[in-house]
Amino acid sequence: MNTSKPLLLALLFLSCAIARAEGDYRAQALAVIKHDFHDRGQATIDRLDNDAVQYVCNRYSNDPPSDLSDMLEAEQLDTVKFPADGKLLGDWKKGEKIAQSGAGFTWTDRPGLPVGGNCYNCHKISPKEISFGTMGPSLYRYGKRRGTSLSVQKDTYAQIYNAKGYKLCSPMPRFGHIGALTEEQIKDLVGLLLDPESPVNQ
Amino acid sequence: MDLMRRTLLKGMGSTGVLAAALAAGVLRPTQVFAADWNKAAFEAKDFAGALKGIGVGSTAESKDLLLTAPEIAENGAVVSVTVVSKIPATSSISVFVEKNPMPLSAHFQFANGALPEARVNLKMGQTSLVKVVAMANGKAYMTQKEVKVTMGGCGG
Amino acid sequence: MADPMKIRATVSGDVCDIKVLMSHPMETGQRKDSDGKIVPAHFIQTFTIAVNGKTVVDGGCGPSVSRNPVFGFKAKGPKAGDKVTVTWTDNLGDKRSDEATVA
Amino acid sequence: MKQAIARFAAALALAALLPQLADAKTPPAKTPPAKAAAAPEEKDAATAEFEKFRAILEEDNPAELFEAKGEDLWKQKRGPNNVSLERCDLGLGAGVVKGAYVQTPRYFADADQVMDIERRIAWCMEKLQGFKRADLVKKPFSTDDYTPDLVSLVTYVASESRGLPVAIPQRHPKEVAAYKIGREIFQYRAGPYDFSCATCHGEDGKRIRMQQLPNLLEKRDAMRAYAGWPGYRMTGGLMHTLQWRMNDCFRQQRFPEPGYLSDAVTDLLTYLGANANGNIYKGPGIKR
Repeated sequence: MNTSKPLLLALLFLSCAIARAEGDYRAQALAVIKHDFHDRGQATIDRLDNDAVQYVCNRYSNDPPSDLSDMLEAEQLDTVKFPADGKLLGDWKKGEKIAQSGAGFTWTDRPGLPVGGNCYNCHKISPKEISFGTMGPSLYRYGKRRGTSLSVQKDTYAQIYNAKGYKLCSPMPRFGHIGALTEEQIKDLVGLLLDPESPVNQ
Repeated sequence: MDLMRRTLLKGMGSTGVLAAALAAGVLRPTQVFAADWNKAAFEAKDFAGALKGIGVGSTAESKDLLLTAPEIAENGAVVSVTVVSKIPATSSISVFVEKNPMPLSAHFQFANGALPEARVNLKMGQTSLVKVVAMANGKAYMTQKEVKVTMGGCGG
Repeated sequence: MADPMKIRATVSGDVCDIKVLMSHPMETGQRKDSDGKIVPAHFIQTFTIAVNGKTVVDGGCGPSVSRNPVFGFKAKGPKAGDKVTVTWTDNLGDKRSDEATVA
Repeated sequence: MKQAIARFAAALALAALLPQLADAKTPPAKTPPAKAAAAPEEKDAATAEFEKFRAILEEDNPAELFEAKGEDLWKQKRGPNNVSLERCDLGLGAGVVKGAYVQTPRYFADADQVMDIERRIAWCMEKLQGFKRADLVKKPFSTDDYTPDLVSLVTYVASESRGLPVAIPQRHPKEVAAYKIGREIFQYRAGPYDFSCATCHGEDGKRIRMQQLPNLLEKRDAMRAYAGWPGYRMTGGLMHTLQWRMNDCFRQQRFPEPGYLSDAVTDLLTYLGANANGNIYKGPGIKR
């Protein structure tokens, strides 16, 4: 993760201190996890360490105090790197393929392979795909409802890049921030959602 | 009817060999009448070829041939298909998955009191028509149903 | 030697319900393993179901029958105590035969 | 980044002062409205269709083949000590199989540990039959051409609890601790995707693709995790146990791998299992 050593140390110290006061089960759980999990493939044990967002969401059972979440959300939104050329609307056909794929980051995935967006796992998107999840809101007619103005494009891009900038403890991964999806891939997903030609907006 | 008779004839034609095998304990009695595998039909790459393989030229749609299969399969690896023929004197039922690389999945020949019904689980690579053909008095009857095969799980 | 089948034959009224579970990989010969190598075809091609030695169903299978095949049939005539024998043969020449008693 | 750390440290300091920190309970963040109404039409139709055919498939479940194999393995004299498992104590006394599955995980005094059924059977194979633990854990999960003996054994033992109510004990302090630690593990978010078990299994009526997800933070849904395992999985046509289910969930969660038969998995199974207490277990099932 993208957390630095001093921060992790501080977290570890604080998490231990706080958890002891809580009856120890959280600290014990963390100790059990650290003891019982092992590296496999690209899934190494350092993945068990928390960054600031994860720490706070764990700490507050995904409902942190608003001053804390406001501050961290702003920080997360700051991490979004927009494409240098300012073009945000990619190829919806490629976007559909990315949305379909759930590949990437598991211990059975080869590192470095193109990672999928996992989108249909949680969202209804194109009406042609009947196998979609309902964890997240339906994105069908996403563009039709919002239009394709630059601000909508930027907003869409940023939400895919780092959903935690919008809702700190959102279940949605930070696809751009963690380097799962490339700039190109996120553009294509923006295309899938916003392009008037995309089946999403038919 | 045809296939069954052929099987029986073949069985009788080689009675001597079979009797010897039986005596030697190599074969159990029930294996005597085991039909040969219909290679031409099972290895045919399309529905028409598979039909030809089981000796059928044309089929008539029949409402008396009942096919139960899911509209959407939860998993294409196990698609439960049940066929019941109400056509009198039905002697065999064949089950096809039109878009599988080799469409003929299973063929059942009934005798000695067996009712013309069968349940079988099939693999389906993609959304396809499942077709069923029943033979009765030398005529072929057909019914079909589309089964959608979807992606499931996390896919990760 | 393949694992035993599971055969269930039960009479209700004058109809005997026959269910057979077979333990078999039913490899299509088209699937690749994790190393990208084709897994060779290995599937049951024929089977027979006999009641007291008389064949009631003669079956043929392609590789698209699901792994660990399940078959269900019905027959008129069999009575409690009758012997049901199921025998299969696969494309590699393996055979398996199991018996059950009609209940 | 430095700036971020400073701000974060400040936030933590602020947070540390808040009174709710001392609260030992970890309630689910926001209780969703009674019944999630977000269910689109397609879901109902598809789910009804799945359930109808699931019932047909369950009637003749290939899991029975593994029950039979497991029963053989249980009764055979095996291992370096050439004894059967018929003296193995699954918690209800040596050799008692009936009802054992629905009463594990539980505390075993001889091992001074809470053990789930798979861990306990492995323990018996080691202590009674003389198998080496390293051999038992080497290839723990079913593959195309291999079903571990433990999987068949668990399937057999589970089949002997068919029709009985789940009654996972919460008496011994270690059983209570296992439950509470399991609940924490269930909710621990980490990894590149920020997932915890609860990310997907903490809300009502949601699904991944077409797959209905039980809300395992709620007792009324808990049986959906426990029911049907060990399960014959249509994908691959393989028999799998709850040890496998936990392992593969963590894989999808993008976590590192949990140790087979480890405390972490037993704790999770204690949490999930005890939540299902009182429900009738229908035996090994069939899974997507």
